[in-house]
Amino acid sequence: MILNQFLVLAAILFCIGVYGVLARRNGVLVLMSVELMLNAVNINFIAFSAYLRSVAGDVFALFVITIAAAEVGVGLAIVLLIYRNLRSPDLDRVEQLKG
Amino acid sequence: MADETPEVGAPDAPEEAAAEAETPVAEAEAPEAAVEAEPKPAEPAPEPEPELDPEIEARFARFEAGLGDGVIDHAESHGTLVVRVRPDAWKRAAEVARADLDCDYLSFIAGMDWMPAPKTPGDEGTDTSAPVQPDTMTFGVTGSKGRFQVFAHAQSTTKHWGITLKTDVDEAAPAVDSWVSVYPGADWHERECWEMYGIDFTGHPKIRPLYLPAEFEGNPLRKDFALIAREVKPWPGLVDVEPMPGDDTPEDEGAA
Amino acid sequence: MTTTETPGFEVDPALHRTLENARVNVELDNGDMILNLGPQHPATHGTLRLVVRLDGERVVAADPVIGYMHRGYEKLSEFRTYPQITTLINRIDWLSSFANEVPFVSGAEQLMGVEAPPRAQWIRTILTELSRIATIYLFLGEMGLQVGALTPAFWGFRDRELVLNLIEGATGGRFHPNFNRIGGLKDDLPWGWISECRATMDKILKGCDDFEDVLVGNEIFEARTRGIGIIPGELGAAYGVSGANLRASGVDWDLRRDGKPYLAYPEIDFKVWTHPDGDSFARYWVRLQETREAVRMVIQLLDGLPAGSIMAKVPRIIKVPEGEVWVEVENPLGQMGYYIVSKGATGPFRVKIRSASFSNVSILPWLLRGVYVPDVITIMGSLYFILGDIDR
Amino acid sequence: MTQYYREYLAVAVLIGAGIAMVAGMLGLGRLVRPTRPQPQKYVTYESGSDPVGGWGQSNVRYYVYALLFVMFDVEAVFIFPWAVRVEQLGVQSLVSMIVFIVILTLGLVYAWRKGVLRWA
Amino acid sequence: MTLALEIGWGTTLAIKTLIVLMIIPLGALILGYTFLLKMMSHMQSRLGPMDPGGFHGWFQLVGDGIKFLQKEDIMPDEADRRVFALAPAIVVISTFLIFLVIPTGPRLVVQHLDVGVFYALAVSSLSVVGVLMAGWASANKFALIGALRAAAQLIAYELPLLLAVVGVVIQAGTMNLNGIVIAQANGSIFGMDFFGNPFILTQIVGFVLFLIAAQAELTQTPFDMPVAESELVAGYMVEYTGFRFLFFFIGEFGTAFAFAALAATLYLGGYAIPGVNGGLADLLGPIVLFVKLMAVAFFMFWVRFTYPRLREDQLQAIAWKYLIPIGLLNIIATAIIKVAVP
Amino acid sequence: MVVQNIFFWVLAVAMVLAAIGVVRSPNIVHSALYLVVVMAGAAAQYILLAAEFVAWVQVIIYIGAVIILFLFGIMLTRAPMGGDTNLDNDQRWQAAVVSVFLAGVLGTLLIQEFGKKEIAISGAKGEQLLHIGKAANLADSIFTAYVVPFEVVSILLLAALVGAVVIARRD
Amino acid sequence: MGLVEKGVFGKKPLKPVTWLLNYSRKYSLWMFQWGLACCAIEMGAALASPRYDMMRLGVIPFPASPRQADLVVISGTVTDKMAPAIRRLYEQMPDPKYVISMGSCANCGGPYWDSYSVTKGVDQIIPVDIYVPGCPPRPEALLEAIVMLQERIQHEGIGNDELAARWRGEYVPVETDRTPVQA
Repeated sequence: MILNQFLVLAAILFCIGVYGVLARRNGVLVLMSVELMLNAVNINFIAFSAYLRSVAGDVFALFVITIAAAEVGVGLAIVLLIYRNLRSPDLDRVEQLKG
Repeated sequence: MADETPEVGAPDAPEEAAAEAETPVAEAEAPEAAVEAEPKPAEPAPEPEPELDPEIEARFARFEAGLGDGVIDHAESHGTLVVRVRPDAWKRAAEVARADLDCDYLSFIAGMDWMPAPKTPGDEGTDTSAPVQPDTMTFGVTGSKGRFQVFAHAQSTTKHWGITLKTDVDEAAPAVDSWVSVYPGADWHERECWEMYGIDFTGHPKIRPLYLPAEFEGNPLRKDFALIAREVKPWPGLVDVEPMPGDDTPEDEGAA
Repeated sequence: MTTTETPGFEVDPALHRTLENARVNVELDNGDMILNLGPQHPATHGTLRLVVRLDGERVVAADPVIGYMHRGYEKLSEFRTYPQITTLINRIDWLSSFANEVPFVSGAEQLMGVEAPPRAQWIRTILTELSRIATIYLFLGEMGLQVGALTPAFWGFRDRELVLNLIEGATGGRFHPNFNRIGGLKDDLPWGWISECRATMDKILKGCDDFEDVLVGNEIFEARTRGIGIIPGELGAAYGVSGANLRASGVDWDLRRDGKPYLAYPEIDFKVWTHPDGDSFARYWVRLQETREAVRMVIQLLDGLPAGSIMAKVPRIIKVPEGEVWVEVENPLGQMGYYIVSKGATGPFRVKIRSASFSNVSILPWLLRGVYVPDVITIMGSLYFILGDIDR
Repeated sequence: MTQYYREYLAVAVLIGAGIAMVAGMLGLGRLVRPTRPQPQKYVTYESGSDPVGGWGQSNVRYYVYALLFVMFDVEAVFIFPWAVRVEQLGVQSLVSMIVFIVILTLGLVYAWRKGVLRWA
Repeated sequence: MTLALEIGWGTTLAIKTLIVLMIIPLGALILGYTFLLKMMSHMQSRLGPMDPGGFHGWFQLVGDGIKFLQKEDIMPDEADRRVFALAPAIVVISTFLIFLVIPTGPRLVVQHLDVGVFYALAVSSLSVVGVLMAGWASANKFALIGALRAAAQLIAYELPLLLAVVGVVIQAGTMNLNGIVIAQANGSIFGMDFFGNPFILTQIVGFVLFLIAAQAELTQTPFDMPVAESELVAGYMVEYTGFRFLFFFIGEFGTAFAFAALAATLYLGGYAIPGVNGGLADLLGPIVLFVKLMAVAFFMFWVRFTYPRLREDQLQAIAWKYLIPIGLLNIIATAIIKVAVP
Repeated sequence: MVVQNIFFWVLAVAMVLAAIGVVRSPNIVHSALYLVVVMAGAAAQYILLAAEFVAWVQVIIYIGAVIILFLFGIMLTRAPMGGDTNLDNDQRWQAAVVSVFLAGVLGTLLIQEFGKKEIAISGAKGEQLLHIGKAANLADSIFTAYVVPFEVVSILLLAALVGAVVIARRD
Repeated sequence: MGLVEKGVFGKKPLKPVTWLLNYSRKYSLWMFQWGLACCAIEMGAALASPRYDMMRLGVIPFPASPRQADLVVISGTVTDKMAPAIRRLYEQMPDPKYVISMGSCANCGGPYWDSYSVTKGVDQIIPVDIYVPGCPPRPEALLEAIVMLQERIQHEGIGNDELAARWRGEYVPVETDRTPVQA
């Protein structure tokens, strides 16, 4: 297996995640796209960890998973708050909250 | 609304005629029973003022003190105080019963149709199993002004007594006041009464069918509501109209 | 869908948790979920339908839809003779058939001025109490099933069978005895019945102890029933809730003791159990005690059973004189009453049947507001209704 | 290393076998079972009543539970490798783990005090 | 591994896979028949199935299986067809995967994974997704409420399960299930080592936690709110017919079998019995494990048929207010003892 | 190493397709389920790279917890059966252009930089790699070199928990 | 696609398979928990009371939803209000499915033969396999009905052609030990 297999896969996933973040309107879906991106990052960590024979990548993948979990928790709570106030999970309508 | 009591109950002439035509048959059915179980003459009006139990009389006095001129008549029937009140005092009667008589418990509210039941029409195979009721309109204890009445029973869980209240309902536009604000439990009883007799209860939160499907037509407990099954297949009816599978009639072969 | 409000009726909200909860805070207002429980649903004991509007797991409003078992008793009674009607009314509250017959027959007797001989009255009392045991015993087990305990329900059926044997032995009918006659009973008790009855009563007492061990003493059962479905006494009475349901709310009222004297009840000694709480647990507890009390009463009745005839002199064809009578008795489920209007014929002119469950269930819209879905089941189980008794 | 891949090949094979079994059983059933469409057979079951709309909704409390779960799941994930090595790593790791647990327990206590764990 | 070496690892794997495929329905069958049908009936002074098959109704559940094969497959119009079809498979496969690591003898195991017990718990948590899928895809309110309850409950009790297991891992110093069994067999308690050290003796708190949490994970009474039939009819399974329903059934009882096996392995010494080593241990291992497993399962089903069920909030409160703090304390105490007492 | 490569490509294709499903599916629940596929695929990739423990952490946290959180969140807000056309905003084309461009840039960079560098998984180097992914090794590393980040993570989790509880709960 | 529809299972070599399929259907009657009236209590007694214990015969009363049921016992009075629900729940059961009409009310209206709200016989709505007379029938009668149904199942063809035929009102002969087909 070559390193680039994993890196390119991660890059593609990351870009799909970027597309999702930009194109999706529903807050939950945006969060899912962010998860895609974080996963791509994790694949990179693990691949480099294997390539470099270093445990640091694995440990940081662990930390990233942890932080992603926290991020989803808070993010979804915010989406729920938006939903509660606007009766819709659409992030585009958050602008209404301004001013 | 005069105080005259209508003499003939049945509104429909044909049905009444059918009823009259039916009478001799019924008479012939149970002549000896009529002789045997006849302790007193068929006096339609019950004695209005028999000697009442003093306790019941006192209870009535308390009630009358509260309701005043709303009371039309009162009587004791087998240990129960029965009071007939004016229709406009119906709701107040409940309030008085609840407040002055401590009747905190609602037993039931029901309707009553004093019209004699029209006999089921028919020819030879007429249903003879149903008991024959008298075909003149008579009213029970404390009487009635017309065909429909609403009566209710409230009780006291502390004093352990009860009172039966009756009121007359106009036949043309049957409606009385709702008791729901006095006894919340009146809700379903009044819905039942509305469904069964078509008597409306003004002030009821939402009156709608209770027992029957929404598409049901008619008011089953009105005396002129005929039971179709009895007309189609009187009792004791033709039990085995359909041939059994084993019968060797050619046209029935193979039909289960 | 509408809920039945209780206009003009104030209850101290601090006293009753259910009322407090009735102010449902809508967490996420994205349209309430409307859920149909029934007509086919394991919790509705047959064919009651409960339309509940849910916010999450909490009931915002509940609307019982009845009538799925409506058979038109009041109309049919106008087309039957008095002895035929006893057959019919057996099936109102199908668990305590014998107890249904008693008030109707005694109403007819009152109108005719006939009185059943003492022995008949005592046997009627015994059989009424036996059907009370048979009815409540099923409840004691079923209640376990409602909160998820499987086994007690089977015990309930098991020991109830013994009581049904007794009823069958005496009347010939296991379920719908149709044993009452106007003026007395069809038959006397069979030989050896009394001793068998005593033996069975011991088993029933033991069964009650088992229920007490398995359910009343169980923490989970208490957690599921204590403070759940509180009926305030006066509100219950205004709704017409009767029987053990009302006594569990602290209303000390039992028609066997407080009503017009009927059967042999004035002559025996019994205690009317009440419980101050008014919650589901109280209803279970009161019924448990009532079963034991019924056993005590049966034993007393067996001890003092008078000798003599079981049938008064009545004409062969029964014609009931003109009149009106209101008879009420304390049935296993509560107050059962008949308002019989006779016009001197072989059948009644009008029979108003006042059945206990009808009124007991009519409080459900009030009771279920603000409770959780699992508590709906507990509350319905603890109210203990029979569909036939609601719908007639 | 080969042994390692074989171990996980077994996992893959088992997943495949599971899928095959499910598919096989359903396929076998398809040979035997009848299909008889009836007008109301495909109506959503709702105790025999007409299904009424407006169903997609649930209680926000579930979300809070799920949130708590995620936090503690993460904790458990760190506890497991530590548990394997606690004997070798000694007191220092023990102390840091206790600090870790206590800090997260503070979160539980906070949620508890906030009444998140109560429904009423 | 003489036999295995002779026929090659590929063949061995195939054989092992087939055995696991058989064990799951078989285990579900055994538990279902012994406990659900017969033990429950006897507890209720009944006999349970007697006629099917002739001898004590042994055929009952086999017949059920064949019957479900013949049942029509109904998918409601409203349902999301793909998700609806996929959900039972996920539940069943998550059950399958648990069996991969359960050792039934020193060499009798599909694979010894280094992460052993962690793996088992991870794959068992997959079934939550299947349950949520089933509940949502059915487009049925009972199913949705049931699924949400089930998911909330499964995740709430997964934590006590994980925490309970940590105690064992600390004591054994490994997550490998075989290593845990060996640690128990070779351990000693208070200097006595003739029957090893089944961790039930030192990890009794963990064992109780594990059993309670397993009971909840299996949605058995008193934690059977999600499938509470007196209110939710059948919970998330309500729209499933025929074999798809049977998959849930197999999943439920198969998981019960797996958890009982896990409990036996983690706390009761697994396949090991004192004084038996080598080839004999491989021979007796499965039987020993089965006996221990049935003992655990008996206990779980005994509770199931006796207790009433808890309400959803009470159930969550028990998990968060009692089980998880106790689990954490148990871990800390175990670790302190482990570090302090060499 | 053919077998590993076959697995890699199968998984990679599945992951990419599923990821596209996540961002394009008209049904939000389907999106979440596609995300499950991506997560599981990533876990399988970790296993290919001998990061055994991280792989199962990925399963237990992502599939067992985060997805559940997502599904709860979806069912709390709205989980319509069938499709919902309103999930996307009107920047789809711009977003597509941006992400394709980004993918091109990243891909070119990676290929130029890393070319065909091999990850050694056989022989002694493989055994070494295997050792790195073990839970015990991770524990050693966390509790010696990374104690501070580890404790910081706990504080972060606490903060997230408190924040989420405050946001999610309405008083 | 089903082999049954093609009549494969009617062939002679497959008799043992057919036998097995019938046998398992016969002894795996999952009964829908659904009681209507008085008879429901007797049905409950037949299921739950140790004296009768219907589970002995392989009748499993677990499913509360029609989707998993094979057998429904219409135990009690069927009212016009209930009739649509009965029809719907019956249709929601997956084939092959069986119906036992228990008690006079379900058979023909029973004591409510003249009522305005009672359906006179559940067979007006759904096809019935076994009628149990009685008001209410004793639990033993229900057990007997189950045994009769099992005999019937053991002797019937696979699939639902027969049920369909019965639904159309045709006479379907099923030969059992005690009910020989009438010529």
